[in-house]
Amino acid sequence: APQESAPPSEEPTVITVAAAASLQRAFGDIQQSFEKANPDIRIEPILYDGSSTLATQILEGAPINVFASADTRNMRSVQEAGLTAEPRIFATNTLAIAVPKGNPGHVTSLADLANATTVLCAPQVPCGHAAQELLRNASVKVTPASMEQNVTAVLAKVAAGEAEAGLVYATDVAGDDAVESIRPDGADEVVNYYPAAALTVGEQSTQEAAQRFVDFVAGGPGQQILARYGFGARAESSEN
Amino acid sequence: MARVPVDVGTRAPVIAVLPALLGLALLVLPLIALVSRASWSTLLSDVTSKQALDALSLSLRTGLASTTLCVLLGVPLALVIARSPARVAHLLRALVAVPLVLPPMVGGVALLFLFGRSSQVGAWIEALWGVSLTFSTTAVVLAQAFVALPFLVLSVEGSLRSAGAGYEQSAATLGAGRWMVLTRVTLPLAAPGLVAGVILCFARAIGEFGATALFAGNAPGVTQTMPLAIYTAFNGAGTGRESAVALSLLLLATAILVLLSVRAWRPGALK
Amino acid sequence: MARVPVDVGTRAPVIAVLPALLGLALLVLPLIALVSRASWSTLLSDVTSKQALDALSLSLRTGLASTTLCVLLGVPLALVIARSPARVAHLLRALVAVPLVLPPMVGGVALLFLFGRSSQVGAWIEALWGVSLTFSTTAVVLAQAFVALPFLVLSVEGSLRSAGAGYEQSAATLGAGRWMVLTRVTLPLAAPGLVAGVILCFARAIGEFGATALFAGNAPGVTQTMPLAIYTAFNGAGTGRESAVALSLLLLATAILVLLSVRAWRPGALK
Amino acid sequence: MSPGFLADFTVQRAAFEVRIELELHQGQVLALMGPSGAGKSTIVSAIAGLERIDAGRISLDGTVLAGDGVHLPPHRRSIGLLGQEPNLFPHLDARANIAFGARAAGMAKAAALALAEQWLERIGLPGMAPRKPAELSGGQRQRVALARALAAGPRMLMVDEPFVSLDVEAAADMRTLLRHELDRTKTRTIVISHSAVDAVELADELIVIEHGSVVQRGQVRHVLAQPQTRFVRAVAATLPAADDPARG
Amino acid sequence: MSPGFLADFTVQRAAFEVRIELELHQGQVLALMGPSGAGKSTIVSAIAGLERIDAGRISLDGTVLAGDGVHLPPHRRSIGLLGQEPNLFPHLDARANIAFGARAAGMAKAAALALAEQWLERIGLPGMAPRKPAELSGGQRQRVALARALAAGPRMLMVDEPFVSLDVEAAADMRTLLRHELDRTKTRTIVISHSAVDAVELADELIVIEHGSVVQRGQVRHVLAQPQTRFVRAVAATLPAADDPARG
Ligand SMILES: Nc1ncnc2c1ncn2[C@@H]1O[C@H](COP(=O)(O)OP(=O)(O)OP(=O)(O)O)[C@@H](O)[C@H]1O
Ligand SMILES: Nc1ncnc2c1ncn2[C@@H]1O[C@H](COP(=O)(O)OP(=O)(O)OP(=O)(O)O)[C@@H](O)[C@H]1O
Ligand SMILES: [Mg+2]
Ligand SMILES: [Mg+2]
Repeated sequence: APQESAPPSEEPTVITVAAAASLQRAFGDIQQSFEKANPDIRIEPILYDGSSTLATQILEGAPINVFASADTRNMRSVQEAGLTAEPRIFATNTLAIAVPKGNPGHVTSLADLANATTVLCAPQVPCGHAAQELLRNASVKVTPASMEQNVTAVLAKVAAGEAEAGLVYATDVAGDDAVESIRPDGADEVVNYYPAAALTVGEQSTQEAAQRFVDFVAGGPGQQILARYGFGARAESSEN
Repeated sequence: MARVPVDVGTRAPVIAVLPALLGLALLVLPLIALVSRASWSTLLSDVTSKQALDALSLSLRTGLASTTLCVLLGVPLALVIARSPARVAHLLRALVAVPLVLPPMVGGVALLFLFGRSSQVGAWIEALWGVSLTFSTTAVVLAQAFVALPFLVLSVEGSLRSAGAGYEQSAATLGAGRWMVLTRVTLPLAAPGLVAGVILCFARAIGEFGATALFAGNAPGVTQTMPLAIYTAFNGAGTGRESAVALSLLLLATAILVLLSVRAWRPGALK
Repeated sequence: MARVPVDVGTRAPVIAVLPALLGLALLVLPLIALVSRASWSTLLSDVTSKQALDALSLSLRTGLASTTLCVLLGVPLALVIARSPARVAHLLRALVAVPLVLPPMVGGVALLFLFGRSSQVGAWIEALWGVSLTFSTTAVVLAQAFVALPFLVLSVEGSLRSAGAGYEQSAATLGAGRWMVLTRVTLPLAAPGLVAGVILCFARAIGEFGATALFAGNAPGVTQTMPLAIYTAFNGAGTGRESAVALSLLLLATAILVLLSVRAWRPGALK
Repeated sequence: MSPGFLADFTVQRAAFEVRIELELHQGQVLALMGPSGAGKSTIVSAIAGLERIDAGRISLDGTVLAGDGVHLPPHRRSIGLLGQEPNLFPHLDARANIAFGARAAGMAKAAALALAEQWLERIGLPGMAPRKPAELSGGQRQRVALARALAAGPRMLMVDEPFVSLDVEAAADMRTLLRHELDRTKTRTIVISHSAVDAVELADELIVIEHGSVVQRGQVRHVLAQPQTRFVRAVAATLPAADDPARG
Repeated sequence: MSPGFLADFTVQRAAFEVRIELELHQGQVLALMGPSGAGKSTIVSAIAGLERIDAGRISLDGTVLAGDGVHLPPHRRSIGLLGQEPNLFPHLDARANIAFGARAAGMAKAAALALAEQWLERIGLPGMAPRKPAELSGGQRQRVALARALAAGPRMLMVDEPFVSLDVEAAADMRTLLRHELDRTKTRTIVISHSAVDAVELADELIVIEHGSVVQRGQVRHVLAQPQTRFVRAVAATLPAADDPARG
């Protein structure tokens, strides 16, 4: 991105970022290093929520400059409304099996999920969609005890020991002391893509600052931080 | 015991009309906005899908069950509070109101902590009945009762307090014991508040989402009530948003029908 | 006007005690379970973090503002309903109760549809005041008022209905106009119901999550109230769950303090 | 001079109908008597505006209060009514109850409360100012209610059994007080009472209602001296032997 | 034979104190008179158990009802009280109001309602069975309340100004009815009234209270014939010239 920063004496350009809840910890670090690298831009604040909540808010005029979604479908609905510049895929995520501490259900592979009390995300929501695909690929048939609407609900049940296993994103289990994670075979084939885009609203300078943030996230420094939190590298894949 | 007048001439002051209209607008306009965004082409198929109808029927059944539970536990609780010494009543009332403040999601976590497998209570229940409450329809009912009970208790307690002590005294001097005073005098006199409390309770129960989602999960046909179905649809992005609106309208229409059919919920139904 | 007795001997029947205890247990035990799972080592830092305190102060401020708004709009609305002909009142009451049924998240979507960029109303407001309501502290207040108003209206309406028509008639024959009857007779007599309604309303407002999240967003210091902060912490997985519990306890403790400090909310405060 | 107050109306309540025609000059006091359930309270409720009339008309000083499609609300009639149930405001103390009417008429708070204190003295209850109605005896409440009605200074006054729950002495005192006030203010008044003594001591004219209709009317002593129905005979019989009440 | 009912107690209410000592044999009727605010209603409230006593003791047929650390709730005393405010249940019709006591005593519904119908006839209100209290006149309500108290068949009865709001004829009828019932059932009774006629016609003994203390007591006619205070003199003066009431 071109470095045409304004004189430092002037007020920094303020941008607002809306990011999927699963990016919360990684984006905390990214914000710091981005602001250090770009003193003329201030991020205030980063809003975290479910991607579809954020998409709805953007469609209704939320004053947001960057949208980082956890799935491509929500990004597309904003894009189709003509509100974004070209999105960039900046991270990937794969699924992991979460089990309670001590693994009481002795789950070691996808096949074990069929016999354990398992919770999945509902097939309508991104993590559920991916879970279905992963299980289909492995030809495992699971009757989930519950199809939660989000990762948080899955993790809460696993952490409380109510479920013996759940399928969530690898990044969700990283750093959670209450659960252990197992990397299932075939996880790499079911990849979730995280797109980010600058929104084409507000002044030109703001839009440019937003684009610089997107580029930062998708570029080297951002990638390093994301990797620390378990995200996969940006794969130049066709989104679907 | 004042005679019911044909017209007391004490209508609401004109000055009340404007804010009243504003208040009504605040409640009704968003609903109209919601209806206006419905996608009529897919509405019918959305609301008649098996999942929608399953969820609606589950909502009505669990709503009814939890309301019944709330009445069975809440009316006695309201009674005990209403008849306690002032300080005790004050404390009890604050305790009862607290779950209101809790975001329902946290309420769900609390229920999970209480009844979950990792808790003593959960272990007892599993030992006694051999089942776990979580992921069951019972859990839905419990979650709804947890969030709805305060509404019932507080509004019933209010009307029990104002329902004339004079009549209860007269009943007692006529030889009526506590049970008869309660059932033949106190409760009938408090009926308007009771009905209002039951309505609030039922409405809150079938609108309940957060606690159910955490504590009971989201299994279609078993624990997926309407609000969970709506939320799941909403999170589905794309067309999901439209079917979420469609499901909401179905819930609203059902609620209006249920509310309008409660004939007892009318002024002067008793007095 | 019956004399307030030292002891009427009409305490609650013994048979009420067991269900009352069960009811209380259903409300209180989950809270205890929540407290017992708190991680005491991090509790202090969690509840004293700038984000937590900002959220708490925002919650209290918006809760107060929305409760005030609800009183200003809701009391007149309750009055108009209480004084309407039976059929009109019945319909109005059902309308007022409907938002109760709506999962708050859908309420938030409805508010967005009403005030958002894509709506006519939103455009007018932007043209008039040059600002958008959405995603501001004002939006938080509106969302809270939307979900809390029905509680206020319905419980106040109930107590207005039962607050003796006889006294209002006497006041009128003494020459008091509608306004004086309202402020000096009707409202004071309905005070217990009013106070209860305000409490329900405030509690519901500061516990509000879904509608706020959608309509107002989750900006720390601007729209991130306690429930949103709790939700955000909770979504953070890992240690987030502990700080979510810590924040919940902070909210609970604050609520208990506020509720206990409402002195007027006592039996016989007026009668 | 016109009579000022004219009423000629019918009130229908389910199967019960009451019909009356009466007029009141400035300063005139009318007694209304009749067996229990005859329709007395219904008549004064209708005149006060607490109840709609079904036919006829009520007017005061040329203004139509009810009838001809008009139904003026009670507070715009300026007709005071001490009802059969005194309905003291339970949340106000005795003094504030008495001051209520004066406050409604726009009197400043301090003045209204001072006035109320005077009334408390006149009804024999000095020092009871801060008592709530629930802290008064039945007779004390009745007296406060009477004072409240008088202190409001209405254009016309109606009292429905104003001396119930009072012992003989207190009843006599209150009768004297009322008589005195009416003489002073020349307020048109309707007194409902079951006591012939009240009628004789207070009223100029007596109307007797039975089953919703007027059965006898005229000068009080004249009516009681020539009773036409069993009821009037029974009432007349209760007067002390010497039917020679000291008036004024 | 023991007197059966014995009371000797004090009730304190803020600055007001009432103290009384009385006993009642089976079938005895006691009249309680006194100026407004003397403490009459307080006494019967305390005996009924609506109010705690501060010292002394109340006992009936050997059972302590109050005092000695005991405070039996009203419904376990079986002492009926028709209070100064009749407090008819507003949600029940006239018949159900009257049937209430019998139902409380365990009578079957149909029988209790049939009994109530009889009572409605006896109080001159046949056909009013389905009326709610709000649809009755003041005097009609008072009669229903009296019937309700009598129909409950208590071991002992107390009536606080039972004939207010009644015209002379109805009052006489109700007095006769009450006298007749008391003669038939031999119920111990306390009658509070401001009317000397009530005392003479109903009671055996008269106690006069002033300012919370007994000032005179004895046979009704004896007390009225030899008044010791101004109040008693005033009461005695209201008796018809021929102080020769037909008893029974
Ligand atoms: N809602 C009603 N439906 C039918 N009849 C009614 C209704 N309300 C009152 N009545 C009848 O109207 C009649 C007149 O009642 P009103 O109160 O005017 O009597 P009153 O002359 O004041 O009697 P009292 O001396 O007992 O107070 C009564 O017979 C009463 O039963
Ligand atoms: N809460 C209270 N505090 C102080 N004094 C009270 C309270 N309640 C009642 N009193 C006083 O107690 C006295 C006795 O009241 P009570 O009702 O027994 O009188 P009563 O003899 O029945 O009079 P009445 O004939 O007017 O009904 C009255 O002077 C009254 O003012
Ligand atoms: Mg009457
Ligand atoms: Mg008394």
